[in-house]
Order: sequence, then structure tokens, then C-alpha cells
Amino acid sequence: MSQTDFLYLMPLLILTFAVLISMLVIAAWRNHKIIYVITALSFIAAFGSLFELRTTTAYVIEPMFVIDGFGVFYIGMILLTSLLVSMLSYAYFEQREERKEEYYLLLVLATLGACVLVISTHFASLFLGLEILSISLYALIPYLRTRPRSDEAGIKYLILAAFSSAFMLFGMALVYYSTGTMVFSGLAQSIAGMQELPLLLLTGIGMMLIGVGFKLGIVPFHMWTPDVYEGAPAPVTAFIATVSKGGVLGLLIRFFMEVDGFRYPVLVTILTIVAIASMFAGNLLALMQKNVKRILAYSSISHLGYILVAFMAGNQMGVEAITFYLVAYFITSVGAFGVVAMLSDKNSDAELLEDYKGLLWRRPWTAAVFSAMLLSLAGIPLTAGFVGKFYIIAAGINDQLWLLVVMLVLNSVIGLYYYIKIIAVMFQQPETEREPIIRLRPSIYVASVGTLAVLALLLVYVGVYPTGLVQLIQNVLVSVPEIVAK
Amino acid sequence: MILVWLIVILMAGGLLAWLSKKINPELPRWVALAAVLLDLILIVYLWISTEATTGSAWLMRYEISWIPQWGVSFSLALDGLSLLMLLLTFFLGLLSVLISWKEIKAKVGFFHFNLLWVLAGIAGVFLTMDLFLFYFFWEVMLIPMYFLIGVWGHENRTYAAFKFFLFTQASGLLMLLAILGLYFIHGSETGNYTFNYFELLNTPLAPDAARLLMFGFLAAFLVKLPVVPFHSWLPDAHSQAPTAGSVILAGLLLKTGAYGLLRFVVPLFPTAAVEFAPWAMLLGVIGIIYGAIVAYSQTDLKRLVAYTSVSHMGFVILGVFAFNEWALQGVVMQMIAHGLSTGALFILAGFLYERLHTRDLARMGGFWSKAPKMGVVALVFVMATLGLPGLGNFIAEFLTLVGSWQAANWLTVFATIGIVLATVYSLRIMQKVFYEPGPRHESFRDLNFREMLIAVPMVLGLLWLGLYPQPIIDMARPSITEQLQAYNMEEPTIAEPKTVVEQPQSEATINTNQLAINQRAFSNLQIIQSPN
Amino acid sequence: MTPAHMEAALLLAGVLFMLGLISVLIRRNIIFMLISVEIMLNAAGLAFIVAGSKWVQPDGQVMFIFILTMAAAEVSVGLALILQIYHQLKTLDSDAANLMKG
Amino acid sequence: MENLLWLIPALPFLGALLLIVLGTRLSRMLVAILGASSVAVSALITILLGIEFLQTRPEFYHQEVWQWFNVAGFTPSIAFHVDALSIVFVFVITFVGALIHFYATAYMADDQDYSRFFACMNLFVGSMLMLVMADNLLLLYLGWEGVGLCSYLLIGFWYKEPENGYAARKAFLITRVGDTAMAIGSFMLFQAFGTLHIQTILTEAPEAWSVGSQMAVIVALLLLGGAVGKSGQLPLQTWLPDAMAGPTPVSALIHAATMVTAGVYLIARMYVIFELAPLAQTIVAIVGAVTLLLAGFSALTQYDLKRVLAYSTISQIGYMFLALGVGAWSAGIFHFMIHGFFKALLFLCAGAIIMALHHEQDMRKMGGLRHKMPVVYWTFLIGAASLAALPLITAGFYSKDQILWYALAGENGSIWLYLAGLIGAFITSIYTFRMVFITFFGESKTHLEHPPGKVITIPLIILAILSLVGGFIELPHNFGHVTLFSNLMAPVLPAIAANEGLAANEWMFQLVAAIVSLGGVFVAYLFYIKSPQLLASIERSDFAMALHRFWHSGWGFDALYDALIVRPYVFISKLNKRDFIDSFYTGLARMAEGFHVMFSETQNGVLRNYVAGIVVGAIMILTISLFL
Repeated sequence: MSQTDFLYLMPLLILTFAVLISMLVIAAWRNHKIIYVITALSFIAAFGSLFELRTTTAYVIEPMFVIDGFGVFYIGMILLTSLLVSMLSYAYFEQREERKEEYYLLLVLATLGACVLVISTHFASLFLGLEILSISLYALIPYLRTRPRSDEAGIKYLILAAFSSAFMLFGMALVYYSTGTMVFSGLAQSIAGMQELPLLLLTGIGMMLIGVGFKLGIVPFHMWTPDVYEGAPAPVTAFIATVSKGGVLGLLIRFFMEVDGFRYPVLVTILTIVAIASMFAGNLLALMQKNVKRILAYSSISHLGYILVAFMAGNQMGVEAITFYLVAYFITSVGAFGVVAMLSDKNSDAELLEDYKGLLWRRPWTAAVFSAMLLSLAGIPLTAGFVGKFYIIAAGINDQLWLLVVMLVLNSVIGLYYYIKIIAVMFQQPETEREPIIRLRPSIYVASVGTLAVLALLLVYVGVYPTGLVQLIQNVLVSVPEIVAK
Repeated sequence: MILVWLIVILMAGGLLAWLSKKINPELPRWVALAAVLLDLILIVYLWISTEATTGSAWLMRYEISWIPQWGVSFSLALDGLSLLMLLLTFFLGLLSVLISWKEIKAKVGFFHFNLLWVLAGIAGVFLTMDLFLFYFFWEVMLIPMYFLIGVWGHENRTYAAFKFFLFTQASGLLMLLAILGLYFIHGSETGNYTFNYFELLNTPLAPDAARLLMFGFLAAFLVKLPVVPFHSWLPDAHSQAPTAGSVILAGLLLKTGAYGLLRFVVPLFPTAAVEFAPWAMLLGVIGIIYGAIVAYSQTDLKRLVAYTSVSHMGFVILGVFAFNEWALQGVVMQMIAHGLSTGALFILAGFLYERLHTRDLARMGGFWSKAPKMGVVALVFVMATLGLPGLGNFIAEFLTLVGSWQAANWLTVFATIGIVLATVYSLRIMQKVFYEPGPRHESFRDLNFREMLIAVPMVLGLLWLGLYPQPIIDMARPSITEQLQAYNMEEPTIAEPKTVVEQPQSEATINTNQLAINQRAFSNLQIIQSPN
Repeated sequence: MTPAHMEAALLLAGVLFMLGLISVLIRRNIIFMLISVEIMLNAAGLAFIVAGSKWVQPDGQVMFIFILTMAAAEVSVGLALILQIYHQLKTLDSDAANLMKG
Repeated sequence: MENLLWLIPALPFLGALLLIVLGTRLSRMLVAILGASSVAVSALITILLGIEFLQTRPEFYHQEVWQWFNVAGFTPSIAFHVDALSIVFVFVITFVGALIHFYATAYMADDQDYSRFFACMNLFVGSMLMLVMADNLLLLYLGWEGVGLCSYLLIGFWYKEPENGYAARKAFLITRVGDTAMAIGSFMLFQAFGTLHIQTILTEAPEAWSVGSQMAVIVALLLLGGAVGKSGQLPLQTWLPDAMAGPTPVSALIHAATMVTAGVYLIARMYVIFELAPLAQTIVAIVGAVTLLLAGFSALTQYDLKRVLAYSTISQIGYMFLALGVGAWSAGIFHFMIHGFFKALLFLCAGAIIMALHHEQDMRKMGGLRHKMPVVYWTFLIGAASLAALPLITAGFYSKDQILWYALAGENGSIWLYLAGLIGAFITSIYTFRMVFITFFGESKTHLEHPPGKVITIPLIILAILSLVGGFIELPHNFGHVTLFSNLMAPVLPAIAANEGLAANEWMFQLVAAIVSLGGVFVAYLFYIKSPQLLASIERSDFAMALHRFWHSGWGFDALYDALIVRPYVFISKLNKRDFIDSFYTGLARMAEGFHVMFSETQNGVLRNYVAGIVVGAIMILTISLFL
């Protein structure tokens, strides 16, 4: 490995060092604030280091990684999201008496794994990234270990994740067996010739899809989502909803773009079915749901379905749309779970619809932000979500995917119902004036309030004036030949 | 630039109203009043200053790039039609602020925020000449409306709000699909990807593509209008909304549907529209009759009025698809006159509700002697509803029918029967509310000054429309002739229906030649780069 | 090894995988589920080794080592969790852990 | 003079406006003055105008006030076209109207809604004038609907009793049905001629359409539809008897003298169309004939004083239609004028009686009023005589005789029409004098409150004089041969040539007419004065009773329409109150909820199910990849 390689891996290295340092610090002297500061700094530093890497040409580190605009953008996205999550977590864990510090280690590690995923071009790096992510999540989900739900969520996630990654590994093995390479590009070359994929290879790819599908939580691998979302601490849920899914999605895009999976009707069929199924299952499951966290979980399923629509477009516009949508979705979900986290009290998260009754009249600003987030999820103008959905539909129509697009429209109507329902609940008059939530120390309070404010502003800004972001994404993608090629 | 101000004032006013609640609970009312009044003054000024309009239909244009990558621009334009619609918007907006003065007591600030933002959205819809922006505003006006119904509505508000929201959203999304379809077809043909209305105007379309796209647009507009059988959101929304909400719904939101038909469906898809015309007119007639029949048996006053607007909007679609100047002028008149008369009836219902706290006709009666002023005013509104000559609605309906008679005799006959049915339900209102003695209500006060201030302008407006509608007609003529250019009827003659149909037939043949190109275009769509 | 053996070895891996899969499905005791998952992972590892030896590359074995380490980490976290569960539920029956549903 | 036209309708409108705006604030005195004077002044103007007209004999007066609107060459104006025909109508409306207003100031004196009454009355006069002065069909339609509105308001004037309200509604609705036909007719005229300007249509129609052309027939019939609606002719006559619910001056002005004759005006105004459509014209005649008979028989059986008059109005208008139908245009109009006088007179007398008997309308409770209120008695008698067309002295004789004569001898007259008219005349004089005898003769049954004052009696006297001498401006050629009226009409309406064969012995038919009417009087005398028991004995037979009931109910038209139209409509409407279309959408919602329940079964929280889920997914994916 050369000098420059290290330069290009700087973000990852920073994160790694941050982990080591904070470990030592914890060993020396536990202090929530310090660890938190270290974490935040590390994220910021890593993000800063990205500005060095804004290359128009891809930089390949044989055989594991390629650092190109796409990767850089996704890493940046992930880092910022993690930063926001950590800021939310600070207030959230401050109220809770468990040992908070290790939480940040795991958070940083998970982020590291996600970052590795989006730049990996090799099964090994893919696998490493995925597992770093997963294993830190195994620990993050049941972090509030006195809560029975947390443990249950943890064990469920662990078994299922391990199970699915077994599938993934076996799939990789099969692919490797039938092609003799574990590098995406090599794989692409070896199958570029063949019009029909050999069965073994197909099976392999299929099994890998299962692994990916599980992480994305798309039908039929979605069943863990609601339980884990409900059981995990709100910030962790936000993390799962955003970073882990975003990372895997980035990987999926890269892989498919490399091997040009859209050539194969088999894969297209599978993905189409999965997409439609996810949209419907997600929305219908959320329809009458009483638990906000579960609603958000189900909605995330359907949103992944929407994203797959753009994914099926399989051209640059599709990727742009996905990327844009992800940004919007990250902002929105972090915001939404941020509100949940903010409203949660010591012994349980604010997850039942009742907890939100009349919120607008108790805490107008919080309610306003939450409504904004929900409207964005529903894809209503003035919010980022609208532009994102618009972009996806455009991509779909551009590629004549009428079936998928119509399904999307249908579903976003169904989806409206439960988003609006939450808002309606917030607008109801609370018949019993419940006692106001105890305010935390301002310093901490500011952390989450500030985060939410930033998110809300971003949401509206992107929703009203998306051109900047669109421009950025388009520039970034220029440096990815195999995407521009399409 | 003044066009932008029209919208900005409202939005800013809305925010201001919300914040000003902190200072003084009454302040939001004044802020809202000021904002709407300012806009009204602006638009009236525009009207007067552009009295002598000649040549192009377009009085003003304003355009700045918004999302260049997608060819989306923030482009507003004003022609006679939109000017009239804006006049109506701000006029009714002003009244809705006034009627809420006493009615709304809770969350005054937030209420006026929503009120002004609905108006802003509507104004945007009437002004924008960029389809993306159009959809944007189309949606923007829904959310505040949802809140108006859902927060300040009557007993069954949540249900009504949901229904309203889902119906309009679903149809709107279909329109979005159509917009995007048009966008990509146009882009692939001409190579420039734009949502600009004027560019998209003459997009050559394959007949079936045109048909599909048109249905996309129709979905949104017909639901909004509403046309039977897509009307079932309307009675609930209208009857549950607060008075101001009902006025805006009936007076303005429905008109956005009609406006959409005039502005987009007719000019964008000449061929397809002509093909669809008979069915559309049939739908219109069904709406007229059905609405009238259902209206008759309603016992909830606001619900009754709601169904009457279903019936009246039937005339709109009937006229739009007659494709001649009389009918279209009739439609424009209908939009304005109905906006006034039905809005007025809802205001009346509001007055009654303020006094009796019920909308149930069975609990009213004999108010003529108790409240003669109200009686006279109500009489005027009711007579307007049943299309009495000398009031606006008569001009509207007569012109519409004269126009549609040229296109389809029998349908027109049935539509005319609809007027008789209108008499039936209208007189029922008078009978139940003002004539036959109802339960005793002590202290039923007559209209006070504020209420007269609201009612009298509407009466005068209706009379003016009925006796000297020429200004309106002159204002609308250029844009109407422009809409009709696609059907090249430069000199509207006493057109036999067949001549109306024949002409686009020839156009259809042209399109068949273009069909081949379009096919290629579609195959091209697979590989085109995204616009930038 | 000759290609024929390759097939056989891959088949073995497949059988192992299926065994693990089925036992995850039928076992209710969480520990056994964990073990079965491990079996599946090792099956995958075996498959990698077979593939590596087919193409005469070290990569397969490298992957196998990765898998081992990952499995180890996983089991450690898993067992910790299982302890917690046992403390709360006083049982290791996975079906008992269904507070969250619907 | 010509440029004062606009004042004629404007003044009543102004009066109405003032009364509406500041009605409640004015003193009763002021209201009365305002209400009556506005009409009186326009009557004055009319008379001046009429005098000038008679002197200078212009074709017509025309004045455009402003252009209503202009859409693609459709340019109706608020413009007045006054020719001889209109003059007659304007005269009757304003003059009789003024008298009735004057009368009403006393009649309504103790009513709380004094100003509302006069507001409506003025509004009515204004709209009616609009109707007859309009130079285009659209403006005519405005007046047409306007009078409908006013009649609605005035029938329902005493709205406290629901049935008054319903009567008002019925009147408005049924007339509206006719109006709709008329509207469609105007659409067709517009399509054909590109304008609704009446004179243009009248001049262009003969070029455009050949005699008996289908278009002409259809248009004529549609216009006729409008006419029968307003004029209470078959089949839309049912509203008029109920319309008597309004105050008596209203009945006098609207439902006797003016509004109900609007149909006559319309047909006369559009006579060209009807001449182009002989079929339609014949139908007009038949409608008239049948109506006059039916109404006459119904009138025989009524006990309510005003209802008798109402039915007689229907039947008299039937005569006018008959006249128009056989082409005796000016005769029809002449009868309109005379009828206007004597029918207003009769109603006002009835009003006086009713007021005197504190709102008692049942004739059976009256009687012997002859001596108690002599003025009313004599004037009523004159009116009755004129209605019964007693020969020589009464105006009614000359007008009706003309009609009967042309019904036989006119171009498209026929013996049947003549007979119908004759029988009608017979019945007319029977029920008329039945009314007189029951009311004024016999022993008195109720004592009367306050005898009518000057304000009441003066109009009666004036009208009585008119209904006597009014006839002498048009005398048969074999009998004085005065043709002032037909000369007046000549430029507007075509004269009619009598059949030469019959012309010779016209005197015979006049004699027959005279005998018939006198015979009627005698029969009435026989039954109601001489030997009432005779009548009683007849009435006792079941057949007679059934017939009586049948006629009393106006030949059961109400029941028929009720069964055919009203009930079904209300039934359907009530049936669909909840709007069945809605259930479709709610059904969709139900479906979605069902799916939700179904799906959430799968999320049962058991780990192994989730594993199974993944496995199923795996199997699915693998099978797809195998079989595709």
C-alpha cells in the first residue's frame, strides 16, 4: 500500500483511531461528555478529510476499495447522519443511568462499517464492512439492557442477521466458485460474455440478494424491522433506519452497476416483485398501527420499495434519484426519530400514539417539526420528501416502468393515511392535561433541539430549492464511469 | 414582479399572523385582513390599469430559473382568466377573514396562517405557467385546507378532512404522472426538457399517448370539480369545514378544477379532448341531475348546498367540452357567479349556525319575520342559485346552455331540466328556513353591521354580474379565444356540432404521421441522459 | 483435487448449510438456534475453501478466517444477550420472547 | 316621449328598491304613497305615451338603455320595443296596476308586512313591464322569470301557513317547467338566427323556414310550452287555483289581469313563428278550447269565491288562446284587455266582500249582501255581466262574440271549436250568476264588519265603467262597425278574413251567443233563486256527487301529477339521501383495513416465524431464478 492509499483511506482511519482513543479514555476515566465530544470531533474530522478526496476520477486501491465521487458522497452522507444521531443520543442517554460511554464506540464502529461498505469493490471488504456494521448493531440494539424489549429485539436481530449473512456468505462462495474472482469488476468481466447466467452463479447472486435484502429490510426479509425498531433505543433506530440501510444500498448500487445486473430478466423480475411487495406490505401493515416506532418501521419498508423503483431504472437518473431520495430520507427519519427520542422519558420511549395527543398545543415547535418530517415522508411539497418522490417517479417514467410507478402512486396514497393520522392525533385536543415533560439541563437540551432545528431547515431548504443538491449529486456521479455509461 | 408579490404577501402575512398571536390574540385577524386587502387592492389596480387590453391574451409574465437541471422555472403569467380568478380569490378571501372574526376563537393565529396559505396556494395555481410549479401549488393548497377542516371543523371533522385529503392527493398524483409523461415525451421530441407551459403547448402526441396523459390531468380536475361519481369527498368536506373553509372550498378550490380544464386539458390535448367531449358532457349532465336530486333530500343545510355545487359544476364541464366561445364564457361566468352565490349560501349557513348551533333544517323555520334583512339577502342568494335572470348565475347558465346546444342538443335539454330541479331544492331552502314556522327560537337577532358588510357586497356582485357582465366577458375573451385556437374557431359561428368535431379529425391525421416519430421517441426514452 | 471432488465437496457444504437452516427452523432453544447459525456460517466457510482450491487461490481460505473471527465475535455478543434474556424470561425458549408483535 | 320609455319600468323598480332598502323605517303612510305613486306615475307616462302614439301612429317606439353583454356576436340589450301590442299590455298593466295598488293601500292597511307587500307589487309591475316591452327574448325571459318570482313571493306572502308556502312553490315550479321549454325554444331560435332580437327573428323567420317546417313547429310548440305554463292552460293549469292563497289584490293584479296573460302576449308577439307552424297553431286553439271547458266545469263546483274566479280566469284565457289559435289575433288581445278590466273588478269586489266578512271566502257562508254593500253589489254585477257576456251593454259580449265568430268563421276555425266556445259561454254565465246569486241574494248568514271605504270603492267604480264601455271601441261590422282596436293592432298583427259563406248571416250567430249567455243566467236563476230544491235533488244522485267531486278537484290533475312526478321524485331522492356512490369508496377503505389485519397476522413476534419468512423468501428467489 502506498502513501496515497492511506490518504484516501483517511476517513476510515480517523474513525478507527477515534475508537481506539475513546476506548483508552474510557479505561482511564468515564465521562459522557468527553467521549461524546471525541466522537463528534472524529465524525467531523472524517468528514473534513473527505474534502481532500473530491476527485473527479476514481482512485482504486487494489483490490478492495475504490474511492470515487459516489463513494465519497455516500461516506459524507453517512458521517453527517451519524454525527446527527450522536447528537441526539447525547441528550437521550444523558437521562438514562446505564454506562453510556461504550455506546459511542459502537456507534463509531458501525459508522466505519457502513463507510467500508460503500467503497468496497471486493467480497472480502464487503463482508468485513457488513459484519463490522452488524456486530456493532448486535450490541447497540439491546444497549438499554434492563428493558426486556431491547434484549428481545437484540436477540431477534442477531439470529436473523447472522442467518442472513450466512446466506450471503454462501452466495459469495458460490459466485466465487463459478467465476473464480471476488472482485466486482472481475466478476463483471467474467459474466460480460454470457447472456444466460449459469445456475450456480445465479443461485449465488440470489443468496447474496437475501443477505442484502435482509439488511435493507425489504419484503420478504422485512419481518425483523418493526420489532427491532420498537425495541432499540430511538437514536439507534434512527441509525438503523438511515446509516445501515444507506450503506448497504450504496453497495447494492455499486455492485449492480458493475455487473450490470439489469441485463438479466431474472434479477429484474425478482427486484420488481420485491419492490411492489415491499410497498404494499409496508403501507398496509402501517395502516392501523398504534405504535409510532412501528409505523416508522413499516413506512421504512415501503420507502425502500419506492427506492427500488428508481433502482430498477438502472441508469444515471435512477442513481441520482436514489441518492437524492436517500438524502431526503436520512434527514426525515433522523428528524422523526429525533423527535421520538426527545419526547421519550426515562423508562420508555414515546412510541404510542396516545403520547402524541395534543402535542401541538403542548409543544408546538416539536409538533411542527414532527409534522414536517411526516409530511416529507408522505411526499408533500415544501419538503425534501416531495422532491425525492418526484425524482423517483420521474426516473421511473423516464424508463417506462409504468407498472412500478403506478404502484408507487397507489401506495403513496395509502401511505398518506397513516402519516396524516399521526398529525391528526397531534392536533387533537388532549382531554386530560398531562404533566409537562421535565426539561433537561439546557446544555443537553440544546444538543437535540439544535439538531432538530437544523434538520427541519434542511428539509425545507432541500424541498424548496433542490437545485443545489441535484447539481452536487450530478457532479459527483460524473466520476463513476459505469454509472454514467448507462 | 407584482405577480410574485401577490403570493409572497399572503405567505408572509400567514407567518406574521401566526407569530403575532404572541403579542395579542386579536392581532392575527387584522394582519390577515391587511394582507388579503392589500392583495385585493393590487389585483384591482392591475385590472383597472389593464382595461384596454389588445392583442395577446397575456398581460404579464414573470420567470426565473428554479431547478435548471429539470427545466423547472418559477414562471408566473397573468391573463384575463387568471386575473378574474384572482379577483374572486381575494374577494372571497377577504370575506372569509371577516366571517371568521367571531366564529373562530381557538388558535386564531394558526387558523389565519392556514387561511392565508390556502389562498396563496390557490393564487399560485391560477398564476403559474410551469407544470411542476403548478403541481407544487396544487399540493400546497391542500395541507392548510386539511388543517382548516380537521382542526376547526364540525363534529365529524377528522373523517371529512381525511377524505378530502386522500381524494385530492390521489387524483393529484395521477396528474403528476401525466405531467411527467408529457415532460419526457416533449423532451425526447424536441431535446429540451422543460415544464414550461408555453413550450409544452404544442407537443405533438400520438393519439393514445395523448388520451392517457389527458386522463391523468382529467383525474385531478374532475375530482376537484367535482364530477359525479368522484364527488363523494365534497359533501363531507363542505359540511364539516368551518364557514370560511366551506366558502373557500366551494368558491375557490372547485374553481381550480375548472380552471385546470380550461387552461391545461383543452389546449394541451385538442384531439383527445374532442374525442372525449361527448362523454365529458354526459358526465356533466349526470352531475347536474344527480346533484340536484340528492340535494333535495338533504336535511343538513351545508350538505344541501354542497350538493348544489355538485350540480352547478356539472354546467362547467358541460360548457368546457362544448368548445365554443359562448359556452366557455358561460363557464367563466359560472365559476365566478357560483363562487359568489354558493359562497354566500355557506356564509348564510354560517350565520344560522352562529345563532342556532345547528345545521339541521328541521330545527329552523319562520325566520323571515324575525330577521327580514337576512331573509331578503337569503332570497337573493337562493334565487341566484336557481338561476334567476338578472343575477350572475343566469348569464352563466344561459350562455353555457346556448353554447352546449350547438354541440349536443339532447344533453342540453337534460341540463335545462336540471334548472327546474335546481328550483326544487332552492325553494326548499326558503321554505324550510324562512317560511314555515319552526321550533321557537328566542333572541334570534337579525344581521348586524359586520354581517351586512359581508352579505351586501355579494348581493351587489351578483346583481352586477347579472345586469352588466360585459367587463368580465371582455376580460376573459382573449384567453378564451386563445384556448380555442387549437380548435381554430377564430370566428365562432353558429357551429353545427359536426364542424366542431371534423376539424380536429384532420389534426388527428397529422398526428398519425407523427405517430412513427413518437414511437421512435419512446424507444429513445430508454437511453436518453437525464436532462441537465 | 479433481473437478468431480469439487462438486462433491460443494455438495457437502450445501448439505451442511441445509442442516443448519433446518435446525434453525425447528429449534426453539435460542442457544441451539445460535449453534445452527454457526453451522451455516461454517458451511459457507467450507464452500469458500472448496472454491479457493478450485481456482488454486488463497482467497478462499482468507475468507474462511474472516468468517471464523466474525462468528466468534457474533457468538460472544450472542451469548451475552442470551444471558440477559434468561435473566428476564427465566427461559431460553425463543417463542417466549414475543413481547413485540402486530 | 320615446326616450322616456325606460321610466315606465324603472319607476316601479325604483319604488321596489326603496321599499326593500328602507322599508321597515318608513311610516305606513309613506310606504303607501311610495308604493302606489310609483306605479301611478308610470301609468300616467303610459297614457301620455299612448296618446302621442295614437296621434302620430309610429310603427313602434324603441329605446336601448345599455347593451347587456356581447359574446361572439350574441348581443342582447336592455332595450325596449313598444308597438301597439305592447302599448295595450303596458296600459292594462300600469293602469289596472295603479288602481289595484291604490285599492291595496286600504286592503292591506292592517298587515304587519305592509312595506314588503308593496315592494313585491312594485317589483312585479316592473318585471311585467320588462316582459311586454322587451325587444329581445332574453330580456323578455328576464321579465318572465321576474314576474314568476314576484308571484311566488306574493302567493306565499302569508308564509306562516305552510300550505301558502307550498302553493307559492307549486306556482313557481310549474311555471318554471314551462319556462324551461321556452328557454330551449330560444336556444333553437338562436342557433337558427344567431340572435334573440324579436323583430329580427320575425322578419327572418319566413325566409329561413317554409310553412310547416319541422323546426318552426318544434320552436312554436316549445314557446307554447312556456305560454301554457304562465297562463295556466292545459296541462300546466293546476297551480292557478292554489295561487289564490295570496292576498286578493295580488290575485286581481297577477293572477287575473296581467301575469297570467303573459302567455297570450308571448304567442301574439311571436305570431310569425306560429303562422309558420299551422300544426302548432291548431294545438294552441285546441288547448284553449279544452281548457276553457274543463275550467268552466270546475268553476261550477267551487264554493270558495276566489277559486271560482280563478277557474273562470283559466277559462277566459282559454278563450284568448282559442282566438290566437284560429288566427284572430286582435280579437284575442281585445279580450285580454276587457278581461283585464272585468276580472280585476270582480276580484277587487271579492276582496271587498272578503275583507268585510273578515277573511271569509266560502260563498255558502255569504248571502244577502245586496243591501249591505250596494256599491260592491252593483259593480260586481257589472263585472259578472261582462264576464257572462250579456249582450249589447257589456264589453265582454263584444270581445267574446268576436272570438266565437272567428272560431267558426276564421281561416282555420272549425265547428268544433265554435261549439266548445259556445258551451263554454253557457257554463260561464251559469257559474258567474251562481256566484252572484249565492253571494248577494238569499238571507244573510254573517254580519259584516266595516263596510268598504272610498279607497276601496273608487277603483271598483272606475273598473266597472271600463268593463261596460270598454267594448265600444270595437263593434262588429254589421252592428255599428267600430274597428278602433283592430286598426290599432293592424300594423302589428295580421287582420283575419272571415269566411265569406258564413259572413252573410253573422247576425244569427251573434243571436245564438246572446241567447246562450242569457240562458245561462236563467239556469242559474232557476237553480239558485227559483227552486233550489231542484238542484239539491240532482246533487243527491251518486253520479252527480262523483262528478261534483271530480270537477271540484279540477279534473284530478293534481292527483295525477302527484302520482306521476312528485311522489316518484321525492321517493328517489329520499332513497338516495345517503348517496350510494359514497359506499364504494368507503368499501375501498374497508378492504385496505382487511388487508392490514391479514398482514399483521404474520408479524406475530415469534423469532422462528421470521426465520421461516426469510427461508420462504429464499425459496421464492431461488425458484424464480431456476424457472426464469
